[in-house]
Amino acid sequence: MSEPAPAAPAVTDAERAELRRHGMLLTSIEELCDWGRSHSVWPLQFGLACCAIEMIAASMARFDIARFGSEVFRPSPRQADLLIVSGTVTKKMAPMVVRIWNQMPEPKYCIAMGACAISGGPFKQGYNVLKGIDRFVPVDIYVPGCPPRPEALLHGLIKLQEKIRGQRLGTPAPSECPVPEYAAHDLDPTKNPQLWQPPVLVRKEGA
Amino acid sequence: MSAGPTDAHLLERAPFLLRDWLTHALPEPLRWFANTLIAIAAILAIFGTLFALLTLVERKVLGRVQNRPGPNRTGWFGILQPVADGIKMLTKEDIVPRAADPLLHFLAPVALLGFSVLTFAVIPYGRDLVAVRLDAGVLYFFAAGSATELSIFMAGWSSNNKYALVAAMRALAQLISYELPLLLSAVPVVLAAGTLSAPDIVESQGGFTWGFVPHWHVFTPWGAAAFLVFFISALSESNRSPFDLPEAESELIAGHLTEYSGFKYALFFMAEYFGMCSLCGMAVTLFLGGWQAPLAALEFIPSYAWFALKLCALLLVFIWIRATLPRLRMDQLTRFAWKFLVPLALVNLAASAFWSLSFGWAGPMQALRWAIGIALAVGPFVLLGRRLGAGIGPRTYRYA
Amino acid sequence: METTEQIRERILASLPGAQVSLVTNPGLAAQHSLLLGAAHALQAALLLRDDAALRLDFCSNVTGVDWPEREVSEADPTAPGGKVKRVVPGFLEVVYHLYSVALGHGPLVVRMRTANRSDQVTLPSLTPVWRSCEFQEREVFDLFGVVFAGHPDLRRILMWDEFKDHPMRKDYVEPDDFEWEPTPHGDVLERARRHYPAPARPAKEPAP
Amino acid sequence: MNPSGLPPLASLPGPQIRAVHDELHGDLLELSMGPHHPSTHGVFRMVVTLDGETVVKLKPVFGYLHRNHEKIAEGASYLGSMPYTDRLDYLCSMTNNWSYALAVERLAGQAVSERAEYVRVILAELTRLLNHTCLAGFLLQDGGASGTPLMYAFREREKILDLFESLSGSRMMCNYQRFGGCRADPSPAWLDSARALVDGYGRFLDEYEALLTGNEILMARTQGIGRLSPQLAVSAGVTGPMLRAAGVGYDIRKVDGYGFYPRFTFRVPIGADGDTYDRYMVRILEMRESIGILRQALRDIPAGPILDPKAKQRGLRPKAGEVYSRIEGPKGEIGFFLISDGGPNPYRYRVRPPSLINLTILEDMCLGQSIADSVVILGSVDIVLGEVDR
Amino acid sequence: MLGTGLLQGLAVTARNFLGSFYDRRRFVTTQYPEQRTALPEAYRNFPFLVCESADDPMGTLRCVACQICEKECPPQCIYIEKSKDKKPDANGKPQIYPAVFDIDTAVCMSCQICVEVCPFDAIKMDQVFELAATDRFGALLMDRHALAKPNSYFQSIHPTEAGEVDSRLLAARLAAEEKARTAAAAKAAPKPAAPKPPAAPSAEAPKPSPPLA
Repeated sequence: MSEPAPAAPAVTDAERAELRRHGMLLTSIEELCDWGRSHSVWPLQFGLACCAIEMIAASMARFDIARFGSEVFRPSPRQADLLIVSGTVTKKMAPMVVRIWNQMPEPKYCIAMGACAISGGPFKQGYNVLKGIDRFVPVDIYVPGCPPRPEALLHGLIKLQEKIRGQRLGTPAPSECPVPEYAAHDLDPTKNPQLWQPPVLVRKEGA
Repeated sequence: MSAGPTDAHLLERAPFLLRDWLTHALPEPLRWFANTLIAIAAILAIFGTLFALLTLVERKVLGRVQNRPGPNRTGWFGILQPVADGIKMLTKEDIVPRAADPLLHFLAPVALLGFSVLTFAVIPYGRDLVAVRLDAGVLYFFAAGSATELSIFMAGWSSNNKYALVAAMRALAQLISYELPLLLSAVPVVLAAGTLSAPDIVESQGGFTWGFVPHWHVFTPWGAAAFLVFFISALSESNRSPFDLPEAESELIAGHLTEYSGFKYALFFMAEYFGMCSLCGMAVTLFLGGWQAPLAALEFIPSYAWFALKLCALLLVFIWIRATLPRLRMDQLTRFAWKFLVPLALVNLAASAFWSLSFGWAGPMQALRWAIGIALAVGPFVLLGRRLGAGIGPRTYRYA
Repeated sequence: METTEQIRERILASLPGAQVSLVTNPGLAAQHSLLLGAAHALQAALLLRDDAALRLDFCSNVTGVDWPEREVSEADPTAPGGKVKRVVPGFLEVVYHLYSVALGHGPLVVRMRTANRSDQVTLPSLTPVWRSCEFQEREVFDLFGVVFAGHPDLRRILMWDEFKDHPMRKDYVEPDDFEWEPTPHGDVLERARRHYPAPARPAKEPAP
Repeated sequence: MNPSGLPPLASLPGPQIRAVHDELHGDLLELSMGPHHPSTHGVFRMVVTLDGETVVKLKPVFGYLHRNHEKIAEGASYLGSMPYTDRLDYLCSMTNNWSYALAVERLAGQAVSERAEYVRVILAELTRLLNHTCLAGFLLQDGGASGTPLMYAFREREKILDLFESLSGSRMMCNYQRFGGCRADPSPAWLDSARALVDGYGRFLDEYEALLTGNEILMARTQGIGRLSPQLAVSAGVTGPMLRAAGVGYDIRKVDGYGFYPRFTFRVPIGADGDTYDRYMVRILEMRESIGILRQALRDIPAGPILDPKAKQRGLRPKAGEVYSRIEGPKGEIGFFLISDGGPNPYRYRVRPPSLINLTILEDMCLGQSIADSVVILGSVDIVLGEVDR
Repeated sequence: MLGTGLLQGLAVTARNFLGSFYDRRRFVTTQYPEQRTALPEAYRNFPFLVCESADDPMGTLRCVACQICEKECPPQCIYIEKSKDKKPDANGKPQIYPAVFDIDTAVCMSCQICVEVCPFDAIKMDQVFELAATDRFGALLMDRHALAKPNSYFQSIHPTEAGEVDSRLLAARLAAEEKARTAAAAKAAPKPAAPKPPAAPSAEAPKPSPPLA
C-alpha cells in the first residue's frame, strides 16, 4: 500500500495546537470525519477461533468495548467497519475471509488478533494453516498474544482509533483483494503479492 | 392549525408564540403555508434528535442492564456518540450488489422513512399541538403505519439475497398478523371516545374520578387489556424484540438489511426508531391520556412535557423488554397473534361495549360493573393464555 | 467384561471362518485389540453390538493409523546369530474403540487393516452398525485415504473437495507455501532454500 | 448392571432416511449458513435446504478451523503437545489438559499425587461451571436475546477465569496439568477464593434461572424441539449432557471412576424428552451438582506435593504401546488415543472430539424444524470449532 | 398464568439495571485504559531474558545460549545463535552468550515451556500485553535487546518466583564458592591425585549446575 504524499495542509498541526491553546477550535471536514469514524468503529461479528472468545469477552461487562462505541457487532459485512481476524485462518477459510473483506464498504479496517491471525502462530507448521492473514488482506493493527487479553484488544482498538484520526481523506485504498482458490495441494495463489512481500529471508546461512 | 390556547399560561403557549413570532411578518396567505412548514420542520428536528438520543439511551440502558456503562467516551458521557455514528454512516461507501434491483434497493429505505414520518402528522403532542387535525386521524395513522412493512418487503426483495428474501416473507406475515390486533385494540377507544380524531380522543380522557384517578382509558378494565394488546402489537409492528424476526440476526444475519450499507442502512435504522416513537405516541394518545396531566395539581406543567414524559417512559419499556427477552419463532409469532391477541381484542370489544352501556350504573351497581369488566378482561387472558401455553411448562427431572 | 481373547472365541463361535486375531499391546495400558478381517467385519461388528453379554452399543472413537513400509532386521532362521533384513509391507489401519453404555464396560479395541497403502485401501464401513462412525470414517478417508465401502456419504470432511493428498499419512509432503519464517531453524532454512532457489541474501545482522 | 435402562438394540438403526421433498410444494431454498454466520459458533457451516422455513435437508460442512493439531502433535514432544490441547476446546482447557495428561500417564505409568487429583477435580468442575454457564448464554443468544444472558454468563466466567489466571498464569490457555500432577500449587488464599466463588455461584444460578428457566418464550422455543431418542443418541456416539438429556444416564465420572470422582457424592441428572429444553436444563442441574462436588473437594483437599519432582516431563519416552483414555469433559467424552513407538514424540496422536461426534445427529434433530430452531438446536449441542475441526 | 416467567425475567434485568448504579457486583466494568485490574503474579504473556544489571543488559544476560528452549518451544518461535567468543558474565566468569536471541511474539503461544525447561533461570515470562503494533516485523519480532530486562524488573512482576530463584542462585553460588575454596585448599596441600579445578561450564553440553558459580 503506497500512500501518495498528502498535500501540505493549510494549517499545520502546530498552528492548530497553538490555536487550541488559545481556546479557539479550528476543525476541518477531514478532522470531523476522522473523529466520527474513529469513535464509531463497528466490528464485524466474526469469530474464528480461540481469540474470538476473548473478543467476545472484550465486549462483555468486565471490559466493555461499548465504551469506545464499538459494541455494535454487525453480523453483515455491509454494515461493519472493522474486520477483527480473531483466530487461526485455515487455508479452507482464507477465501471466505477475503470475500468478507471485499464485501465490507470503505473505509474499512482490519485487526489481526492473536498469533494465528498474524503469522499462523503455534499452528504455523500445519498443512492447512495460513501463515498470516496479511498475505491476503491488508492489516492495520497487529495484536499479539495467544490469545491476547481483552485489554490487549482494547489497546489495539485505541491504536486503531489513533491511526484513523491520522488519516487523510481521499486516500485511495485497495478495496478489493483477489480471492484465492482451492487447488489440489494448496491455495492458488498462496499470497497476494501486491500486499505481501516477505522480508529479507534469513539472517545467517547454516545456523 | 389552531392559533393556540389563549387562556393557558406562558409555557403552555410557548410553541405557538415562537411560531407566530417567526411568521408574523409574512402576509396572511403565506403564513398558513409557513406555519405548516414550521410544524414539519419542528417534528423532523425534534424526532430526529430524539432518534439520535434514543440510540444512545438504548445502548446505555442495555449496558446498565448488562452491568457495564455503555458508550461513554465520545463527548461528555458519550453524548456525541450518535453524532460520530452519523458522520461515519454518511461517509461510508454505499454498496449496491450487482444482482440487486437498484431502483427498489434505493427506494426501500426512502419509502420506509417517508411512511414513518407521515405517521407523526396526526399525533397530538400537546394541547392543540398537532400538525394536522384530521377527523379520521387514527385511521390515517394505521394506514400510513402499515405501509412501512411493505418497504421492508421491498428491501428484502430488491437485495437479491436469500436471507433478505426470507426476512421479507417474514415481514409480510408479521404485517398481516399484527395489523389486525393493533387495529382491533384501538377500536374500543374509538367506541368510547366516539371519534376517530386523535386530539378529540385525548380530550375525552380529561378529568378525574374522586379528584385523583385520571380518566385515562388504561384505567378501565377493557382499556388495560386493549393497552396490553396494543403494546404487544406495537412491539411487533416496530420489529422490536421479541418480535424482531425480519432482522433476526441469529438466523438471518441482518435480515432485510443484510445488503444495505452506509447511509441507506442508517435510514432504515432511523425509520425503525421513528416507527417505534410514533407507535408509542399513539399508545400514549389512545390509552395513557395523551398530553393530560396525571394529577390536577400538576397541570401547571405544560401539556407537551407530559406527552414527552409518557412517550419516553414507553420507549424505555421497549428497551427494557429488548434487554430481557429472547425472540419468538415465526409460527409462534403468528399463532400468538391469531390465537391470542385477536380473540383477546375481539372479546375486549364486547367488554368495552358493556362498559359503555353500563355507563349509568351507580352505587353497588358500580362495583358489579367493575367486577364484570375485570372478569371480561382477565378471564379471556387466562383462558387463552392457558390454551396457548398448552404443552409447555416447567419440568421435573430425575437422577440416574 | 470378558477378556479380548474370550471375545475372539465368541466371535469365532458365531462366525466360523471369520478372520479374527488378537493384537497384543505391549504398553502399560495393556489395551489389547482384535484384528478383524475385512470380509467378516460387518457381521462381527453387529455381533459385538448385539450380543447379550457384550452389547458394545457405543463406538466411541474411530481413527486411522498409517504404517508405512519399513525394514526390520530379525534373527536369521537359517544362520544362527545372523540377521536378515525383511521389508514389512505398509498398510493403513483403522482403530475402533467400543464401549457398552447398556452394561457400562469397555473399551474393546477393534482394528482393521488394508492390504497396502496405494490401491487396495478399501475396508467395510461400520457406519451401518454404529452411527457415530459416520463423520469419523469420513475423517479417516480424508486424512488417511481409507475408502469405506458402504458408507452413506463418503466425502472429504476437513479438507476441501479439490484437495488431492491425505495429509495424516507419514509420507505426506507439505505444499511449498514457505515465504518467510521468523525463526530459521535448520529445517526451516532447508525449506527456504528449496523455496527460493536463488541464493538468499544475508539478512538483518544482529542489531548492535 | 444396566445404568442406562436402554431397551436392547434389536435391529440395525443405521443413518436415518433423509427427508425427501415433494415437488408439488414448489421450489426449495438452499441456504448456506456459515462459515461466517452469527450463530454457528465459529466457522461451522450448514448447507440447509428449506421448504418455506422448514428444514428438509441439512448438511454440515467442517474443516474451516482444521489446524492440524494431530499432525503437529505427532512431530512434537509429549510435553510440547500440552499447550496445544488448550486450544482444542478453548473454553475448557483444564479438562483437555487433564484428559491428555491422563492418557500420557497411563502410557508412561506415572502415578499422580493425591493433592493433584483433588486440584484436577476442582479445576474440572470449575471448567464445567464455566462451560455450561456460557452455553446457556450462547443458547439464548441464538434464541435472539440481545446479549443479556450472555453478559451475565461472562460476568461469572470472568470470576472463574480470575481463579485460573492466578493459578496458571493465563485466562484461557492454562497449560496447567503435567504428567504426574499439576504445574503450580494452589495457595490457601487461592483455595479460599475458590470457596467464596463456589458459595456465591448458587445464588448466581438462582438469578440466572429466574431470568431464563421460567421464561415462556424460552420454553416455547425449546420444548419439543430437536428431540433425540436414546437409541439414536447411543448409536451416534453422543456423549455428555446431550446424551443424558436424551434419557441415558451415562456419565464417565461414574462409569470409569477416573481421578478421585468415586470419593465424591453427586447425582447425574437425566432428561426425559431429549429436546433442547432438556439439554439446557440438564446442564443447569449438572452445574448444581458440580457445586456440590466443588464443596466436597475444597473441604477435603489434602496437603502434600502437587507434582512428583521425579516425574519426567521433558524428553519423555514412554514404552512402546498404545492407550485410549477418556474423561467426562463438559461437552462430552474427550479422549486421547496415543501410540508410542518408544520415541520422544507420539507415533499416532488422536483426539476424540465430543463436539464433532455430537454433531453426527444434527441433521436428524433439525429435519422438519424451522430454520430458527435449527440454530437453537445447534446451540444446544454445544460445539467449539477448535475441537470439531482440530 | 401466561407471562409470569417473562415478568420474572424483567424483574431480574430491572434489578441489574438499578443495581448497576450502586452495587459494585452489578457494575463490573474496569474502564481500561484509565483503570486496570491488578494482574495476578502468575500472569504470563511473552518471555523475556533476565539480565543482572539494567546498565549493561547485554553483558549480564543469564542466558548462555544452550538452546534448550529453542528446541523445546512448541511453536518454534525462538531463534538463538551462539557467540563465537566468550564474555564474562555477572560474576566475571567467561561464558558463551547468545549472539542472536530472537523471539517472534507473533508466533509465541505463551505456554511457558521455555521457562520450565531453562536450567539457568535465564528466561522468564513478562506481563506486558500492550504490544499492539502497526508494523508486524518491526515491533513484534523481538531481538535480545528488546527482550533483556533486569532482574529487578523480574522481582517486581513475579516477587515470589524471583525470590525463590534468587535464593536458589545464591545458595548455588555459595556452594560453588565453598567448593572452590576446598579445591583451592586441596591444591595448596599437595596430594598425589589432585582434583581438577572446576572448569567453566561448557556451553555445548549445558549442565544443570547453576551458571553463576
